[in-house]
Amino acid sequence: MMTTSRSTVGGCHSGLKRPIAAHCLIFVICLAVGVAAPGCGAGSVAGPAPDFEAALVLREKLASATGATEAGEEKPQGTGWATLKGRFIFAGAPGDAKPLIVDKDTEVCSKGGMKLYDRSLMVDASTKGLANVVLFLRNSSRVKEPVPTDALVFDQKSCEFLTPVFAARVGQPIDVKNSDPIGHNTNISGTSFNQLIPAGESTVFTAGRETGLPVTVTCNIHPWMKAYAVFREDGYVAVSAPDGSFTIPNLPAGEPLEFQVWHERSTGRSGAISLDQPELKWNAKGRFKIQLEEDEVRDLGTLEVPADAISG
Amino acid sequence: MSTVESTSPAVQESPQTSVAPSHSHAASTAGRLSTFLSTYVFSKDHKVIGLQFLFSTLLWFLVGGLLALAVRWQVAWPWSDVPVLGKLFAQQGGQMAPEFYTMLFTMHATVMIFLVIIPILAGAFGNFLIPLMIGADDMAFPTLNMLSYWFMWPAFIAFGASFFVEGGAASSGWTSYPTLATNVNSSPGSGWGQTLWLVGLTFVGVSSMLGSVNYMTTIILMRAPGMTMFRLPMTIWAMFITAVLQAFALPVLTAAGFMQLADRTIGTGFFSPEGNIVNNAMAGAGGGQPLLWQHLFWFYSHPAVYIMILPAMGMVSDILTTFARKPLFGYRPMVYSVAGIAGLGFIVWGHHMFMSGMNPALGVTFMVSTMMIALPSAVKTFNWLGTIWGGRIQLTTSMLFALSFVSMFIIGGLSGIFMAATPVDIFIHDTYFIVAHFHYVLFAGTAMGVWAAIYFWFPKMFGRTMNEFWGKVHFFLTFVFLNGTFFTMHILGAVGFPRRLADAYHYETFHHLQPLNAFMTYCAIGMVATQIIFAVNFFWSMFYGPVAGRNPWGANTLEWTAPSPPGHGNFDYQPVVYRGPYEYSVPGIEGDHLMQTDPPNQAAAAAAAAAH
Amino acid sequence: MKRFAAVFWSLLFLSVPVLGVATFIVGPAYDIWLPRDVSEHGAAVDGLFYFILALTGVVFIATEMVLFWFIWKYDESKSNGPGRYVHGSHTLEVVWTIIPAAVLLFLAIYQMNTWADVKMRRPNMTPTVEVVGRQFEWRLRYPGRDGMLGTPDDLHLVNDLHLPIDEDILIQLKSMDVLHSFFLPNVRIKQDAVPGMKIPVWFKAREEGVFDIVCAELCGWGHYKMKGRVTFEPREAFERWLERKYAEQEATQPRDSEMAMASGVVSHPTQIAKNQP
Amino acid sequence: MKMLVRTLDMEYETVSAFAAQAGFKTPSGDLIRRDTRGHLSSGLFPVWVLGGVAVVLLLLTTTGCGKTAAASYRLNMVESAKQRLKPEQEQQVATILAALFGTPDEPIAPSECGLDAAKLHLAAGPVRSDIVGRKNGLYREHCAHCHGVTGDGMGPTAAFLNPYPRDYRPGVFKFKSTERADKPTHADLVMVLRNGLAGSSMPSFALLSDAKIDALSEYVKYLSIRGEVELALMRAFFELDDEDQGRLPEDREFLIEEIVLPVAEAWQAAEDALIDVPEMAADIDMAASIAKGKELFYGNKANCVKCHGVTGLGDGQVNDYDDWNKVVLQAHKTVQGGLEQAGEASTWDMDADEADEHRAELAWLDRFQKVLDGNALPPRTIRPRNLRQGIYRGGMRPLDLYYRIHAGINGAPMPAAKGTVPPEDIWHIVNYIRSLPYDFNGTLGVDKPMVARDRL
Repeated sequence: MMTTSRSTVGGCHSGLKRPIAAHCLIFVICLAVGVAAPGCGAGSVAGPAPDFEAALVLREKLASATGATEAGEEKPQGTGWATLKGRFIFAGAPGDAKPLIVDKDTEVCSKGGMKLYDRSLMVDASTKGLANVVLFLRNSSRVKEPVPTDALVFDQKSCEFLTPVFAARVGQPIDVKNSDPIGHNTNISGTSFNQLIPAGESTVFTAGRETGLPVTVTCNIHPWMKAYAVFREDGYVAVSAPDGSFTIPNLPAGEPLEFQVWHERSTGRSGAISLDQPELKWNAKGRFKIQLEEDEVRDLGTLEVPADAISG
Repeated sequence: MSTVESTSPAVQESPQTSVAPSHSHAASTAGRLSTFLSTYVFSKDHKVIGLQFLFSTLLWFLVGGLLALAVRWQVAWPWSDVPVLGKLFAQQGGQMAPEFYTMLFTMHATVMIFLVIIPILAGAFGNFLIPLMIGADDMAFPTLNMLSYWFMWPAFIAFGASFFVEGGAASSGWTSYPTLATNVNSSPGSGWGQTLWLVGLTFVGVSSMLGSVNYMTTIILMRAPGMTMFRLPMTIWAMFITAVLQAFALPVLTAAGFMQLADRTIGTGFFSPEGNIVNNAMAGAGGGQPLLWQHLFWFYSHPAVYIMILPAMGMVSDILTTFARKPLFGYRPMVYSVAGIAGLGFIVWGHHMFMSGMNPALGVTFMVSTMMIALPSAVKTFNWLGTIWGGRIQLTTSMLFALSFVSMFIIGGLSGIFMAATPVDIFIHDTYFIVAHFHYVLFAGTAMGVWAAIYFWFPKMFGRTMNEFWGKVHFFLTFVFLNGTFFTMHILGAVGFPRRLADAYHYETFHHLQPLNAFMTYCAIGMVATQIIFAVNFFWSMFYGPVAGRNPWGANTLEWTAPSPPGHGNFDYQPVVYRGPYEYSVPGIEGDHLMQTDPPNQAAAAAAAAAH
Repeated sequence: MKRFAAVFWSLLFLSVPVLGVATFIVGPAYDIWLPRDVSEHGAAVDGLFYFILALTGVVFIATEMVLFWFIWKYDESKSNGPGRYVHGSHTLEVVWTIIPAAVLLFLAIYQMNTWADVKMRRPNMTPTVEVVGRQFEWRLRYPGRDGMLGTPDDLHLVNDLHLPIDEDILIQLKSMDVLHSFFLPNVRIKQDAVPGMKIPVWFKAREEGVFDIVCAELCGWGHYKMKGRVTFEPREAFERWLERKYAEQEATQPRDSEMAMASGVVSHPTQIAKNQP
Repeated sequence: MKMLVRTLDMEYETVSAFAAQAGFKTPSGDLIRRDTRGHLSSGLFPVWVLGGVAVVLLLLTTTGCGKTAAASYRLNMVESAKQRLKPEQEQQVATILAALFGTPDEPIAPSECGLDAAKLHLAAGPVRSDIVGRKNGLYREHCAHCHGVTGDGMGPTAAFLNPYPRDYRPGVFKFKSTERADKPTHADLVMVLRNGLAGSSMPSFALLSDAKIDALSEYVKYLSIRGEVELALMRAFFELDDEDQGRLPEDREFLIEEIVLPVAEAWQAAEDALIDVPEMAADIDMAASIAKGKELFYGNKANCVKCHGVTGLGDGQVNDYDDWNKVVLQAHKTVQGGLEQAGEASTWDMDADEADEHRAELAWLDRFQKVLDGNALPPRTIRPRNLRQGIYRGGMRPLDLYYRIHAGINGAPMPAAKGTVPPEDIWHIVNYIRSLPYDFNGTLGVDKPMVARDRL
């Protein structure tokens, strides 16, 4: 009797165990999959955690060190002044400039079917000169010219900034003009300058500090308007002319100089132009080193910017 | 067990042909697999389906309970470092974000209501018990029955997966009121989470619908010879009425669900008014009315409240009579009151909306009907008391749970009257008072009833009885922690402590309530921990419990004439019914009860005549 | 031994009514009870609450005691013979159907009047203030001097509601985005704000004080932080406050608003409503 | 019939059962095998269950009750990727920041910043929920879930808000009483906390005590300064000379004087860089002023119409971005462009180090893409304010509107009228704007007031 009963029970048990097992398992699997799923999703990239021991040490160091700065090794001081010149040309084919989409104030901005073109890459057809390359001295030990007090005019006409790239000295007044019959605003990024310029009026802007690499100048009312500005303490900065030529006079002579080269469309990091010029130690950050003799006028000749250095 | 002897030894323990396994031996592995699938996974046997429902729902019960704990944690110690979950918010220093909290309580309610209570009553016990108790060998539509289970799986997956989609699971409350739920931009969980929620809801609806059709047909058409409607046990009556309720209420919710889905996905405007802007994003077409959803939703969800309690009432009635060794007190009034609850259940939905901006005049009518629906519940309670009066009470675990069901249902029922009284509802609406109320009905009520039923029918399910000692420990701890958690919510509500607040303590009115909430959370943790005892007892007894006979409790109803567990086809002989289900302590017979199948008996007849 | 078990269990069930009642006694002792009520209709609401509490309390205690008594008395270990063989009693059924029915109906009718006062008998006046629920703040709009909403002299504020006492107040309740619920625990007022609807809310405050405005309808992730504050003060103080706020809103000079700020916003109210049983 | 069959079954079963007991092999042999199999697995199964329970408990006790990792600051990965910092360089930045500004739980600041340590302590750290007494961790209770523990505007809730919560790290704040280029004053921050930003998700915290608002403002300043220093440090790598070997000098001269001081001074300078607001003429004829304002609004001088639209509904210029969104937008362009270019280039016609360079480039672009997806919110356009609703983020006082028009809105496209539009004209515009939400029939008076279109 007992066996039969147990056999029955056992038999039917094997019947009822599987649903249990099946269910627990299926269920667990579903949950597991669910848990795994978000893991595959785009998680945030975690940077390295701070090294707290080192942090504490550094905190001590900063606390102990007085305001007095430990004397850095003296940079070799030269005397007199020199000039640097050269010419950028573009090896590739520039292609023809794209027309900009002008959808506002067309009665002014595209008067008589006039078109505005993208000016981010300007190459002189005959000389292949590459315009609007910015070149400036990174650190200067001395400056010859004082900051000019006469305003540098930065004008906009028929919904276009007249100068695609302009350089100014810190503290030099810039007369931001609007020669259009309509209102504009001029928004110089990184400087918090964003000013309404009524038709035919102007306002004065004075850069408070250096910008490092050039910054964008835009007009929020007319989104297609764009230019670049670079502000330097010592005005040792040049923007290459339509034929690609540039000249920086009055550079401190007799000491190592380091220049930064930049172009709007450069594929280098943050727009740096780096050329293959070993003797100038031209590096990937778009910098080259040079030393000039007193009253020397150094001509770097034609500096060829390869096609793939400019984004298509 | 003095009662075991009373079952006739002739039929004791006759083994069953359990069809599938015998096949599975002859067959190849592949064949074995297919038989395995057809027998245990895609089985059409109502018992296997019932157990499938049981296990799935119990697992979700675990999930829902853990969600509840997370909610309680935040309520008791807001913004503090959360155990386990804290790992998810390491960057936040382990504190949960408010939208995560809203997601937690939304999904706690959703899981508990749609994936636990409704399916465990109708699905698990309905399936397992109906054919057995009416003497049928299976459901009317076995395939439909199977589908009703497998339609739950898309719902399981939808709800389960919604935790991991962008923005997390639905977080606009289980009522998902517009425009919070309809406007995709109104909260993180109103994105994919809400959509999945609606999808899951639809599948639960379909599943219940298939089930209810099946139950009605089966109960009407497949009763054993002699089993008249008024010889049906209360369980079956309750299941029958429940099925009717579902059949008539569900379509409304399903339709409403699709309307909300349309509002969210194709820009219709059933529920959002003209130019409704949330989080600076425009809603769809507009021209809709947020209250419409509330009406549609509660038109289903109020009957659903009874869908969630009636079967428990039925099962408790049967358990009480069995262990009181006494006929059910007022069988017919009980039946009528169930029917009455069902009827009134359709015209009281508005009492969820007294403060919703619905016309106050409507509030008055709904108040009256709501007051009236308290009546049948009262009648049932009195009859239960009448049933144990003068009985010969055997305090088994199952009986203890059944008694606690009565005790707790009294509390839940009475606290309902506060909400029904519109002026009082002005103050306690959406406070912890209502939380206490429905937890007393649904947890302290239904869940206790379910435990009673599990302990009671476990032998029939697995052929072995659960461990009584650990069963009682489980009962005691659950009972204590349960009241510790939920009774205190009443006075919390009396202060006006609102529901669904991630941190209420910055209100001067409530800031002194934190210690009380901490106490409740401790109890809640204890309550969930206690269920480990149950889980172990459950699985252990399934294999090592003492072997039960066909009728370990000496009960009367038909399932106890079948073997434990019944094989395919349930009965080894066609049961014939001669009397009602509650013939206990019949004077002048040997043994103290007459099963429904026992042949006619003079003494019994005489006693019955005398009694009436 | 079995008897001991039975005693134990019946006492467990006895503990329900005992501790239940105890809770409702201890709660108030620790301020865990109805918050102080300063409204005119509040008394009626609380009265009903207490009435129902008493009624249900009696039923609760009675039924639970009966349950306990039956378990104690009719446990099989006391072996007082077999169970009674009764199938019910028609008279009893009738009795315990009729009596509750009567009581419940009485309850329903008894409180209609209060309900009507709070929600149906709207005072005939222009709104004192417009309250607009928005994720997650209460935006307030006072009509200003001309008494008309929607004119340039409206006063716009957030979360800081001031109202005069001892006079009818009509609030025009709106919602910008999702459902909110305007809940004044100390005024026994609660009303959902529904997008697309203008819902009137009225009451009369009897006492001065500073109280919470709570959002009682889930309105999104920030539901919990949708906290407002209502200050009830005499008419003239209220007027003065309005003037000051208006001055601040119209400020054309920093100093104006500084002045207003200094005298104006009560950032941490000194007299916060303590809950008194 | 059915009944008969069943009885037969039963008999067969009983017989075979007896046979089984007696050890005979039954024709089908079901029972015996079923029996053994049943018992084998029944022996294993509970072990599995109990094992499961044990594992769960273990999980709860170990991971659960152990404290989770302390909150940490996130590095500005977008800037780091933009500057192509190497891991060791990121490490250095993180370490320097930890040295200068501590952790979210113990914030400190160089004395040069002039921040009040007590206030920071009140605002920082985890929420310590002592309900009756003072409450610490204010920032994490009220702000962190939107603005992020780091103040990067990327808390868990941020992605769903429109507009996004402010990222403090660039140190740019929109609504202030100072000139466009200047920092906000402490009072400005307090103002925003008090009134919230109408029309955005920034709620009003007016009900917090003065002390708490004060502490929070101080903490916002702290996070902002910290973020600006972080940016400065990361950008400094580009300015390094070759002989520095890509490592920032860790001395006072560089860290404090060059990096921290400029930031700190800017914040201190703000306190007395207030815009001085000229009186609006007391006897101003409102109607005339509004008319004048309208003229300016549409005219070429103030030119408001160009962005705020002919109807004033803010539909004139709908596809412009805030500066911080422009940064992300630009980064996306860079990555896309880079990937295209890299796609064109083929490694066949490269020599070894060119190929390495190429691979390095690709790796960088790939990481950058990941950073943009995971550490930045997708850019959202900023629309000009709809002036018909009477909802002004920076406050509705005439004074606030004057500030906005005079100085523009820093970080947003809104330009400054200062210098080119005379103050009295600005007042006219203010009056006109304040009339926009109402139907204004040209004349005013008690009998015919302006009436609002229903706003909500």
